[in-house]
Amino acid sequence: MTGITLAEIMTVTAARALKNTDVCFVGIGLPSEACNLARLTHAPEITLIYESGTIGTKPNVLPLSIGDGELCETAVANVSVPEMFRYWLQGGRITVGFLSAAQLDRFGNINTTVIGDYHNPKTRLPGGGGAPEIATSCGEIFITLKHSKRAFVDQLDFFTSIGHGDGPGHRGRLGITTKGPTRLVTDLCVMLPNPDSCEFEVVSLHPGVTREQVIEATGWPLSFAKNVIETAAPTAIELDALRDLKQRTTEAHAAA
Amino acid sequence: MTGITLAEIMTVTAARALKNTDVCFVGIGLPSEACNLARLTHAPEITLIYESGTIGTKPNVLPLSIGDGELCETAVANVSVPEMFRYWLQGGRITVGFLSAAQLDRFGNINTTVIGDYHNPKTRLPGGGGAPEIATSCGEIFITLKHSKRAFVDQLDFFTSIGHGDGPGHRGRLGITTKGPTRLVTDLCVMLPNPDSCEFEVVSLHPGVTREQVIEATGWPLSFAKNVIETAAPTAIELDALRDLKQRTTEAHAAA
Amino acid sequence: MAKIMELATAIRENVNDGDLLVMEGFTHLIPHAAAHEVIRQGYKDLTLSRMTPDLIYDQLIGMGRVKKMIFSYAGNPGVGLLLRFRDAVENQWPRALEIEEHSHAAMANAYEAGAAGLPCAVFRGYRGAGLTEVNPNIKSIECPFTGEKLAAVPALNADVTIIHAQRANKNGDVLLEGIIGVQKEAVLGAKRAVVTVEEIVDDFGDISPNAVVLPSWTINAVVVIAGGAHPSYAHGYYSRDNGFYKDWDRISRDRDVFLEWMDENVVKSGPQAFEVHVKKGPAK
Amino acid sequence: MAKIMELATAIRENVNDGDLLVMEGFTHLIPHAAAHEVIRQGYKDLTLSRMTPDLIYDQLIGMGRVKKMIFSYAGNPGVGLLLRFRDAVENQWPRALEIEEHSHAAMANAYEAGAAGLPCAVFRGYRGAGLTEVNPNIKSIECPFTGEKLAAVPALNADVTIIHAQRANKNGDVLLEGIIGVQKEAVLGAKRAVVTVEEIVDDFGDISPNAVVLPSWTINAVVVIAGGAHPSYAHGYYSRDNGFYKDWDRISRDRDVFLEWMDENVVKSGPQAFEVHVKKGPAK
Repeated sequence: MTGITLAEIMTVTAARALKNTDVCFVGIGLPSEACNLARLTHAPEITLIYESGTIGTKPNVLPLSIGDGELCETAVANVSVPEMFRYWLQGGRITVGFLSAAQLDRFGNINTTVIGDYHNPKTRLPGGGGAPEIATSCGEIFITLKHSKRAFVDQLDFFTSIGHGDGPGHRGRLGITTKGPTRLVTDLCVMLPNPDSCEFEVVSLHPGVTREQVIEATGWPLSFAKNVIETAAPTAIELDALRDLKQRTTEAHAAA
Repeated sequence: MTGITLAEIMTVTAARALKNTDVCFVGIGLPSEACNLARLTHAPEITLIYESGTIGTKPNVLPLSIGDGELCETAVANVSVPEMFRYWLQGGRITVGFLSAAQLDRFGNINTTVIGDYHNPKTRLPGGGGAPEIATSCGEIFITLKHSKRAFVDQLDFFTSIGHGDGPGHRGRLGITTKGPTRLVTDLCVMLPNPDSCEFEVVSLHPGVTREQVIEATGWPLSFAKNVIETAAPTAIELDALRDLKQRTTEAHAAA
Repeated sequence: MAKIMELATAIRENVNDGDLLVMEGFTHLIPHAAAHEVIRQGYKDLTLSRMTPDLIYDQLIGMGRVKKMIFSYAGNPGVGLLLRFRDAVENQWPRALEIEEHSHAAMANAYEAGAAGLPCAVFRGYRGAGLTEVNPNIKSIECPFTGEKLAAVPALNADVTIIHAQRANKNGDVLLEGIIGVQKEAVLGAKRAVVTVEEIVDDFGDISPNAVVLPSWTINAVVVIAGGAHPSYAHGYYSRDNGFYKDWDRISRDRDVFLEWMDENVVKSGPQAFEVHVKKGPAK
Repeated sequence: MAKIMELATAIRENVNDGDLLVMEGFTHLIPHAAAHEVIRQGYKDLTLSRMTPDLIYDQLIGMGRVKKMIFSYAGNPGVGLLLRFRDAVENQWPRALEIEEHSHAAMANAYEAGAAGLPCAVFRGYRGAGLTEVNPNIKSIECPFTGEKLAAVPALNADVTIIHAQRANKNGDVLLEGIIGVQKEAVLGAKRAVVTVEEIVDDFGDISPNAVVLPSWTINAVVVIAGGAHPSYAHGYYSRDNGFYKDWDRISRDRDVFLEWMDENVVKSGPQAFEVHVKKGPAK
C-alpha cells in the first residue's frame, strides 16, 4: 500500500475506536468519515445517528450536510429534531458522541463559537449546534481534528462545550454523569486523558511522526504517556474501504 | 316525524351547539353521538378530535371505544397521545371540549372518579381520563348528560374536573383563561350558566317537558332564566341523520 | 439488539416479581397474549402502569398479582366499569390495591419525560382538580421567565414495558401503525422491553420514511404471536372484538365465574390460542 | 382553514415589519422561494429564528432586513461559514445584528414548548457551556421530586412561520416527508403559518396513517411553488444542489458581488424562477 497520508491514518485510527455495538451521534466532516469507515469495515452493525433525526443510517457516500437525502433514505427510522434531542440524546441512548472542533484545549473542552471576544469577535464561527448537550449526554466522547497550534490552544476563546472542564471532578460537580472525552485522534497521534489529571497526553504516534512534530503543533505544554507506541498502520482493507468511500463521495457530489 | 324521544331531542340539541368551524375534543358516549350528528348535518367541516390521537376523523358509525380503527382510518392525521395532549389540547388549538359526567353540580364541576370517599369508595368509577385538562385547556366546554337526581347533585363526592369552581372568578384565581362550561344539554332541557352567579339555569325546556319534571330530576335548588322558551324540535333532516347513524352503528357493532 | 424468541422465554427473561410493569395500548394493540403469559408465570406484587387499564389489568388484579396500579382511566372502553378493579378497590378482593391516579395529560407527559430521560414532566394541568389533594406525586414548579405555576409529576420509567405491534423485520426492528398511543415512550423509557408482533417480515418494504419504527437495539425480545392483541385489534390485521369487551362485563362480574374463565382461558391455555382470531381477516 | 393563494399575497397578508419570523428546515425543505419574496416585499427590523440559519438568513441579513437572530448553528452546511452573517456580527454591515444564541437541544425544546403552549422548555442541558454566561434567556429550574437542576429557556412562538413541504391536498392539509426537523412545532407554535408546496393533489392517497400531516386549519396560506426549496431539496422531488451551496461561499464573500447577485436573482426575479430546478428529476 503506497502513499498513505497522515489524514488517512487519522481517519482509520479514529474509525477503529468504534465498536460494532456502539450507537454513535455523528458530527459532520471528519467524524462522519471515521464513523462511516468503521461501519464499512470492522463495525458493520454500528448505529449511526445524525442530529437531523436519521437513526441507523447507512449512506453509500459521505453526506455533504447533516441532512442529506441519503441519510434519510437509508435510515432505520427518521424522527423529528425535538424527538432526536429529547428521546435519543437526552434519553441516554447514545454510547459515543463523535465531535470535531475549531479550538480544543488540553482537557478536551471545545470552542466552535468565536475567535476573540464573544460580544466583539475577531472571527464569528457557526456556533455549537448540538455540541453542548452531546458533550454531556453521550456515554463518552471521541474527538478528531487535525493538529495545529491554531486549533490546539492553551486557552479557549469561548467555552462552547465541556470536556473535562478544569480537570478532575469538574463534570461531577456540574451533575454530569457521563465520561466526557475519552479519545482524541489527530493526523499526528492518538491522545487519551491522563487518569489523574484528565489532560490529554500522547499515547501513540502515527508512523513516521516525531514527538517534536506534535509538540510543535500543540499550543499547550504537551505530555506523553510513559509508553508511547507507534499507531498501527492502516491495513489494506481499511485503506481500500476509505479510498473507495472518498472516491464515491467525490463523484456523487460532483454529479449532483 | 313520529315518536321523537327525549334522548333524540337531547342529542339533536347538543349537536346544534357546534359550529362548522369548531375544533372539538370529543368524549365517548353522548358527546360522540352529538358531535358526529353535527358533522353529518349542519357542520360538515367540523374537526373532531378523539384523545386517542385521531384528528379530523369522520367515522361512518359511532365508535364503541375512543380508539376504534375507523377513527384512525378516516382521520386527517393520527398523532401519539403525548403529542395530542401537548400540542393539540395544551397548545390551545381546541375550541370546544364536549364532556359527559357521572355527577355534575350547579357550577358545571364534574365527578367521574368515585361515589363516596376517595380512599374508601362506595363505587369506584373509571376516573377522569382527559377531563381535568380538557376542562381547562379547551376554549369552552359543552356538557351533555341525562337528567337524574343521582347525576345532578348538590355536592360532588369528588372534584374530578373544574367547571366554574365555587362561582365567579374561581377559574381566574387558578390561572385558567378559558371559559369553562358554557352549555349543558340534558334530556329535559338546555341550561346556561347565569352570567352573574355562574350557576346553570334552565333556558329552554324540551317539547312536552314541565318545570316540575326538571326540578324533580335535579339535586340542587334549580334556577330558571327570565324567559324560558321551548327547545326547537328536531327537524326531519336532523332526526333522519341521527336515526341512520344509530342504525348503522348498531349493525356495525353487531357484525363485528 | 432484540432477540427473536418464544413468548415464555421472553417473559421469563424480562419480568420479575415486584417490577413496575407497563403494558400500554390506547384501545389499539393491547398485548393480551403477553399479559396472559405474565399471569401463567405467576409473578406477584407487580406495580402496573397504564393510561387506560382495561381487561388485561383487570385480569391481573383479579388474580391477585398486583400490589399497586398507576392509571388515569380504569374502565371497560365503551362498556362500563372494570369490575375486578372495583372489587379490589372497594372490597380488597383478592387483596388490597394501592392506587396512584393521574389525568391522561399527566401520564402522557410522564411517559414522555421517561423516554426523554428527565426526572419529571412539566405541563399546564390539574388546575382545580381533586386529584391534587389525594396524590402526593402531583407537585408544581414555577416558570423562571413568566412566573406561571405549572404542574409537575415524576417521569414514568418501567422496569419492563411489553407492547404489541404489527410486525418486526428480521433484524428485530419493530413497526407500529395507526393509533400508537404512548407505546414508543413506554418502550424508550423502560429498562427492558418485550414486543409481540403479528408477523416477522424480511424487510418493511416501501414504508413512509416517518413511519413509527423502534430500532432493534431499543428492544430486548421480539415474539411472534398472530392475533396476540385480541380482543383488542391490530390495524391492518384484524378488528376489535367489541363483543368480547361486552362479554367481559358478565365474566368479570362474579368472582367464581371470573376465576373459572381465567383457569380455562389463561392458566390452561397458551399463546397459540390467539391465532384463531386473525382468521376473521384484516380490519376493513 | 388554509387558503390556497399566490406567494406575493400570502407573504403580504402574513408578514409584518418587526415580526419574529421563523423559516425552518433542517437542511431539507428550506423555503427559499418564500424567503426571496419576503426580501422583495422589503420588510424590515425582522427577528429571525432558526436552529440552522443558512443561505436565506444570510441573504436577509446581508440585505439589512434583520434586527436580531435567534439560532444555534449559523453555517453553510458542508461548506463553512456564513459570510454575510459574519460581516454583520464582526463589522455591523450593513447594520448591527443582535444575536440570541442557543444550543440545538435548547432550540428544539423551545419550539416544542411553543407548540405545546408552555411558557418555557425544561431539559437537561447547558452544563458547563459558555452560552449560559452570555445569554440571559438561559435559566434553570429545580425538579420538585429529585432536586436535580435542569435548564430552562423561553418557548419559541413565531409571529409567522414559513415552511416548504412536499404537497398539499385540495382541502389545504399539508404533508411533510423525510427529514422533518422542527417544522411541525414551528407551525403549531406560530400565530400565523404559510406553507409553500411542490404541488397540490386531489388527495394524499394511500399514505401511512402516521404520516406527518398538518391539518388545513393550522395554516393560513398554502402556495404552490415547484422547486421552491432549491438549492435545498424536497425528498421525492429533487436533490440538494450541493454546487450552489459551494458557490454561495464565493458569492457571499464580497459585499458588491453579493448585492449584485441579490439584485439579479432575487429582487428582479420571482417565484417562477424556481421551477427550472425540478426538472432535474426526483431525488434518487
